[in-house]
Amino acid sequence: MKLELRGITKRFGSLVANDHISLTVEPGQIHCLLGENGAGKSTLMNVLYGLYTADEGEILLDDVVQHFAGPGDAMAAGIGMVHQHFMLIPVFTVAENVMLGHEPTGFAGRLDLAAARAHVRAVSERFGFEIDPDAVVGELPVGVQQRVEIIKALSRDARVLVFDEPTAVLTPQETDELMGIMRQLRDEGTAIVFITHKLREVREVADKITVIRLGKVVGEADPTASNAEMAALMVGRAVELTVKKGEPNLRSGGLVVQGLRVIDDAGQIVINDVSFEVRPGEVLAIAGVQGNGQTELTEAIIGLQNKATGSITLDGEELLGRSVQGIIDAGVGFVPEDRKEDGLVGEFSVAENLILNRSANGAPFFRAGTIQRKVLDAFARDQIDEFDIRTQGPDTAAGRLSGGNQQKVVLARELSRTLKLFVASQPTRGIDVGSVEFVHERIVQTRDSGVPVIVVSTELDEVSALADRIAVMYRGGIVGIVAGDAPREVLGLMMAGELPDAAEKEVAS
Amino acid sequence: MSAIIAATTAADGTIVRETVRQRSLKLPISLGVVAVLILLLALPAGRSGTSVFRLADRTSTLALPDVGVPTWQTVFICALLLVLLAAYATVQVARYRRVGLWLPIVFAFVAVFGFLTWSAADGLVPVTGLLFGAVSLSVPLVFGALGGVIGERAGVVNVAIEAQFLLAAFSSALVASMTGSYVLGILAAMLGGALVAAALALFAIRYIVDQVIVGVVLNVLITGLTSFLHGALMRQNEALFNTPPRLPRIAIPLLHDIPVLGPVLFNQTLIVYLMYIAVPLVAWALYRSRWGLRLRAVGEHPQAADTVGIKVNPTRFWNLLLAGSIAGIGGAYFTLGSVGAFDKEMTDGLGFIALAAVIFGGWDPIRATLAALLFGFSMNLETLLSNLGSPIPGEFMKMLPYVVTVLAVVGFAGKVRAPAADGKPYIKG
Amino acid sequence: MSEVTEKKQEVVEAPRQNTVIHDILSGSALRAVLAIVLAMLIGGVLIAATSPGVQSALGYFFQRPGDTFAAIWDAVSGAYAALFRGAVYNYNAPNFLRAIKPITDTLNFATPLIAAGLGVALAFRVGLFNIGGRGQMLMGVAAASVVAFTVQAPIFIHLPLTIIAGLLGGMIWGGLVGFLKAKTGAHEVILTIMLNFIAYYFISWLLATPGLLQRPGGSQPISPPTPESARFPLLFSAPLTVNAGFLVSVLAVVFVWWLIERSSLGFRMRAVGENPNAARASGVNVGRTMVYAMGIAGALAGLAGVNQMSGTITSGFEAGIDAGIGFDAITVALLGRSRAWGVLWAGILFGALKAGSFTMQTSQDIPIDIVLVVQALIVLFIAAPPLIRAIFFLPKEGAAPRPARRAKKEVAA
Amino acid sequence: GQAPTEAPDGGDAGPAVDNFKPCMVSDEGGFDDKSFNQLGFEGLTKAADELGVEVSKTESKSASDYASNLDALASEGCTFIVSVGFKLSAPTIEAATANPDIQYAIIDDWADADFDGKTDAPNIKPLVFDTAQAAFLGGYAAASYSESGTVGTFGGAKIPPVTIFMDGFQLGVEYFNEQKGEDVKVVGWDVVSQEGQFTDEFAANDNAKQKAQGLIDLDADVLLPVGGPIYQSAAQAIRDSGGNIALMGVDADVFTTDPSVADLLLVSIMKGMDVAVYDAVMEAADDKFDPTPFVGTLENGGVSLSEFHDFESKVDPALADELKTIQEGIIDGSIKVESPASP
Ligand SMILES: Nc1ncnc2c1ncn2[C@@H]1O[C@H](COP(=O)(O)OP(=O)(O)OP(=O)(O)O)[C@@H](O)[C@H]1O
Ligand SMILES: Nc1ncnc2c1ncn2[C@@H]1O[C@H](COP(=O)(O)OP(=O)(O)OP(=O)(O)O)[C@@H](O)[C@H]1O
Ligand SMILES: [Mg+2]
Ligand SMILES: [Mg+2]
Repeated sequence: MKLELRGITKRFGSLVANDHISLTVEPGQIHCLLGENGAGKSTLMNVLYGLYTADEGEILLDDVVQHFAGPGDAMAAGIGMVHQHFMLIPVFTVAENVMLGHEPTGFAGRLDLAAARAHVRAVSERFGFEIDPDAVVGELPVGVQQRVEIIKALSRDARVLVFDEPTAVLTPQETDELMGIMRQLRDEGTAIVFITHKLREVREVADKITVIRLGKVVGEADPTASNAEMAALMVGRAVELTVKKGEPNLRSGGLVVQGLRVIDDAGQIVINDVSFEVRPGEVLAIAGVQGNGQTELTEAIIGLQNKATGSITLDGEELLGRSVQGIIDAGVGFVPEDRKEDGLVGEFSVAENLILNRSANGAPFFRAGTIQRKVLDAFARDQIDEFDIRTQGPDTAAGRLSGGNQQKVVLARELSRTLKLFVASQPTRGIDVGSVEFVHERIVQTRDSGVPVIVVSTELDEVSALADRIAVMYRGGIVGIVAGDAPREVLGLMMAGELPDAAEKEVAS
Repeated sequence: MSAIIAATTAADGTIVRETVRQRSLKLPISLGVVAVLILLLALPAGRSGTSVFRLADRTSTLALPDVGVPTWQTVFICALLLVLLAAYATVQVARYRRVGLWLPIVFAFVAVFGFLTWSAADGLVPVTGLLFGAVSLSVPLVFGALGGVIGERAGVVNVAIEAQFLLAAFSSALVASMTGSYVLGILAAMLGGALVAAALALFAIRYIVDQVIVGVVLNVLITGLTSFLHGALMRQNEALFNTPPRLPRIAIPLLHDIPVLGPVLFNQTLIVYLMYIAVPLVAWALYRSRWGLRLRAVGEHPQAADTVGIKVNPTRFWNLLLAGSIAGIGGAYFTLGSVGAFDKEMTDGLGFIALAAVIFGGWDPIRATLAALLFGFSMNLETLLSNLGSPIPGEFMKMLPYVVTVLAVVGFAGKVRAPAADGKPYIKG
Repeated sequence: MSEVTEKKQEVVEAPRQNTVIHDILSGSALRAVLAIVLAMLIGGVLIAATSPGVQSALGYFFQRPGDTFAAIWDAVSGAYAALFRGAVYNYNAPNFLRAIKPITDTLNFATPLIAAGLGVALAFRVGLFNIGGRGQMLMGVAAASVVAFTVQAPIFIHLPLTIIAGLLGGMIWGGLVGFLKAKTGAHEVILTIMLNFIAYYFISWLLATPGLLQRPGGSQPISPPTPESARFPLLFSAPLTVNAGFLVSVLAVVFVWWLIERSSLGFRMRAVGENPNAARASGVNVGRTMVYAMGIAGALAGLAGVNQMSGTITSGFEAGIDAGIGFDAITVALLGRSRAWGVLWAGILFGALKAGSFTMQTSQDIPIDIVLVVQALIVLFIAAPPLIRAIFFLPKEGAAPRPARRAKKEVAA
Repeated sequence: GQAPTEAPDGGDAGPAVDNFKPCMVSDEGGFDDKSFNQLGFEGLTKAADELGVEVSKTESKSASDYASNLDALASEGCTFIVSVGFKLSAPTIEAATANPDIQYAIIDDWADADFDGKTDAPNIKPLVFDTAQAAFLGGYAAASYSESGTVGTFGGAKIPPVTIFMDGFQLGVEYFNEQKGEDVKVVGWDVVSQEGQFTDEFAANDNAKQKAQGLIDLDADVLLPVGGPIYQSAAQAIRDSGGNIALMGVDADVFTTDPSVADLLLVSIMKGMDVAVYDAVMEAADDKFDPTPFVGTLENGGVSLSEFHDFESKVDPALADELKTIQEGIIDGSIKVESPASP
């Protein structure tokens, strides 16, 4: 089926997320959408899928104008979508998730689970997955959840398929597998829209590339175009893709983690016997596919995991068993991976967020149990200047800032203290290229000032850019720790659980 | 792929994390405490005499004789049994074995029996009456809880069960009294409950007002409104507006003759039989039907539901109305099923107890029903105990159902979670 | 339900100016006035519909429609004039003092509403829904009465001791909820409902047991009169009823304002209320903060209990001394948007409705339940600005950022 | 409907008494409590109708309302205000002291907060009832009627105006046992420990019904529910149980006030609140207000036992005479009926 979007415009208040975007996807074609974070790609796809109503423009399928009142209509018209953020219900089983919305039923609306299971098995077989239809989705690893999403999208014989950043949560190997599926579908005549930031993937599968910037189509590129060309199109200027950093200047002391074991509320071992150390003056990057224990590891360091055993010492002092406040007081700075959930209080002002973890320490921000508003205001203004936080002022609610600026608030809060350890989880997730450069610079600065730094990232580019050493996590353990310049293929294999030696051998062969 | 880190296993592509076996000592400890308490009743506080359990009631056809047991000995045997059960639970937990659900149930049964025996030294325990009263007191709670479960499973917190009860009780009394038909009365009650639900839905879904606020305010509004109309309308002409016919008891042939439970369960009014249908029906439908799947989807992850073509807000709206009408049947029980006239504020906070049953029941229809029954039972137990002339002051006995609920909630809390989107409005882009 | 506060609280605005002035300027005060007017109008419809005069005039509506309108006017204006006479200024009174007495009655009724409302509001701010005002008030009374009836001391010692005991009683009962919630995760709504009943039976028992709270010499479940030295002194002379308890409630408002908006503990409480995850990650002990918050909330309800015992019902109290204030406090807190000064104004408004309802009942024979209806409608309308705007054809205020932000949160979730 | 041709003028019944305005404040039960608030109000309206004067009434919702209600009535120009119930005692004393020119009456209370045995304000007339005397007769009758040997009672709330019925009832049963050498048991109340069965609200709800059911389950075949409309719940429990169980009424002769339960009604223990209020209003209207407390007893007919009506044929034929003898014994003091709640 041929898909055509004509002059789609979508506004959120004063923000124009899509500005007269036109696009054509032929059947049997993989059409890549490229663009920075916030360029408007997901918005465009949500319009196509009937989740948003366009303010202007029209959608045509096989040259017939469509009017979608909701996703139901879009699906009926043959559009399927794998959403950027999983649209799966964690407490449902795979079969339930897949059948939701078009349930096979028996008498009195009785769900025909047998039929649903059979259907899941049939689709998985076709693409060579192995999925238990009765597994509860929330308990599956993200990579498998992604497959469930794909099964969902395919199970209604979609003729137009949208993949919105499906590879962000996959290992390189899983990514290859997915691209195989996309090719298979293309060959069967499906029209595919594929959104990604990863130029490597674009080059591999795209038949056609459209680049979007600030809600507008800024150009089309050929799959053969160079990385730099495509990046420049996306950002609107030439981009420095690497971070300048010198040799590490190692000192003694630092963080030593030994035999760390973390058990979650359900009694599962989420961190198993992890040991490593980070010396002052180096960046240890922790790589791995999302959900392999990175979150729990950082949380254990900051004291958020209460069932942790083993030992975590900082400059010889034991941290394990202390309260979060105690660990903060010991000089640990922490950027949580989900800034909205754990990093900021959205309703609080920027100023208040800047002292969120200092309320227990009194002066200078608190005296006699009372906030010192003048001191706070001055401090906030300084930080806003120093970190270039784009806000109307210190009193603006942090929730109103853009993602990048929210991240800067968190960074400013942590880096304005004297630190003995800095832990940053996904420090640049969802922020624009300009801000990424800034954040990376600050991280390197911190390292150079003699603080041990841990950076957790799922982006191999970021890991390679920042790391002095790289620890790869897989299923709650550390597969191995390799040098910062380890080739990405090796890292990719390690992320799938292969030991470093085996991975290197395999890459070499 | 070759070497894989130990300690985790991969089966059919999914990762099975190794699980640490954990021991929770909550259960053995609480069982132990109860066992010791009953043991105290047997030994230092032992009462001699005979405790009589009456298994038949006046309407039973099959007249079972009263069963008399020697008080002290029976309590002692019960206490021993309890100690054994508690010990067994401790051993199981110490060996990291799971303790089946049967154990707490058997334990509770023996403990209650022992306690009743002790209380009824030289007295009489009318078993049928005790259970019958418990069922009767639970009926509105069960309906309220069912309504609450449905609403919250769809993602709308319903603090307004009390208001639904009240308006339903009011409208059923009014309509049944004016038409002389209790069927119309029940329908009016459902309409009354649905009306409150519609107001809740309007403000919660359309105007995105915090659902707890709407609920609380609706309670106040309906309390005021029904009291006002009771004073300004019903009281002016009680005969016309407030003398509804009462639901007749219908004894189900054969079933009614089952000893002990027959008269308790099968000599009831229409509303109670509706309850027998409603509970399993809702429980089945919630987990096994298309309706239930979509309902839960909307309450767990509305956007995911939206992406598969389920209209979130209409789903919520209609299910709230359904929930309101179910709670409304519970409201009708106050007037048609039980007393036969509306009185201002007659629901007396039971809507909140129903809400407690929803939460305590972990948003599950069956468990919520059990929670409601537990509450009804402890309320009726209080009646029995004060009739038996217990040495404890009456006020403390009256605390019993509430204390039991607190202990139960504290003991079981944390094991269940609310629907993920419960209380969160859904707004489309 | 854990979302309770999140939606309720306004973004903490730059509290540069006085919030009140800010509110008036920002138009939310206008909305409040419109909401009150609308609620009174609907109340008027109910009054008219059930008025015997209107009903009989309606009987011959087509012959003389004017009568119906006159009857409606009589019923509604009579009712609200009575409300005004009972709550603000009695223009029929024989002398000036009696004429202004109603406004002091209003403040008198507002006193416990404000204190208990603060308790509910404070709990809201940490994200807890405190329906336990009743139990906390009763336990406050129970504790305060021990001091009031056993201690003998001059008023400047006895009264403060009584107040402190009341605060402690409420604090224990409220703190217990926080403790159980923090330790076991039990739902505070269930806990507070159950503890209300338990407290009620507890104080009933105290009152029914000779030698405890029961008035000696009788067998009625009623306490002896509050000793003179444990009472709040009247602020003015005889017919004017407002007592020093009102000043204490105002002090409580100032304290709670400072606590929530300015103190470091309040900073942590708000953080827990707005985003417990971020608070935890920032070193706040969430459980402990909840215990503190519920303890203080309980103490405030306990103060409301003392207000009742040492201010309103000084001649001996029964188990119903809470007089439903624990529940009214919820609407007060909601109307006051969980902010200290908002609670003060909301408490005074509801106090006025309460004070006026007696005159409305005696002179117009209108069931006082109408006041509940009006109160509920006010809160409902204020909570739904779009509704008020639609009804009064008001323009949209600014960019209405709230729903937009919410939408984004949902979509991005 | 028909439009009135001209405005009706007032004063169509009885001679209006100038500037006399009788008023009443209820306690939380409200005037439709089918119990003492309602009965008292009936007495008030009866008197007002005969006098051709307007009345004002106001209901209390909670304890903090009493004073305000009394105050509002004073402002409305009431000249004679009746407070219903002991809960209003202190507020009534305060109001009476503040308004010496208004006359007050209070039901079920001596208005004696300082326990000096005297009413605390000269313008309050207490209307109290030694209900235990009549309840004693009722207990005797119940014991005589009972076949199962068990009679039951439960109350709306554990307050003296309620427990006094239960005390008298039990004492009457015990007197019967003493006289006849039988062993009729009372369930639901114990006069010694003063503990028993209460619904805690004067509402005819399921709770009350279960209380009655609990007594029936213990074999009680005569039920005395004390407290407003809860007798309706008891009647339903009786009908549901299908047994041959008799109901007893309180306050008024329920046989006449509520015919729907007449077929169950053994007898009623009457407490003449309506009459007492009526008399007090008439006295005051006649400018003969007399603050001397009125104490309703068997002797002055303030409390009494009703007729047996339909049960006449079912009770022991000798019962009527026995009751008469006992009544005389109580009046002349040879039989002592002492309840802790006696006035
Ligand atoms: N529901 C919404 N309300 C308001 N603004 C929105 C909403 N959804 C998206 N936006 C804004 O619209 C712009 C485009 O967002 P969109 O999600 O389409 O970006 P994207 O290109 O998919 O980015 P990414 O690569 O990060 O997924 C952003 O500025 C975003 O903040
Ligand atoms: N709820 C809101 N209320 C007001 N303004 C908002 C809201 N949400 C987003 N904005 C504004 O909309 C713009 C886009 O926000 P968004 O978070 O999508 O930024 P972005 O383009 O992704 O930027 P960044 O790259 O820094 O993440 C920002 O200027 C932000 O301040
Ligand atoms: Mg962004
Ligand atoms: Mg996107």
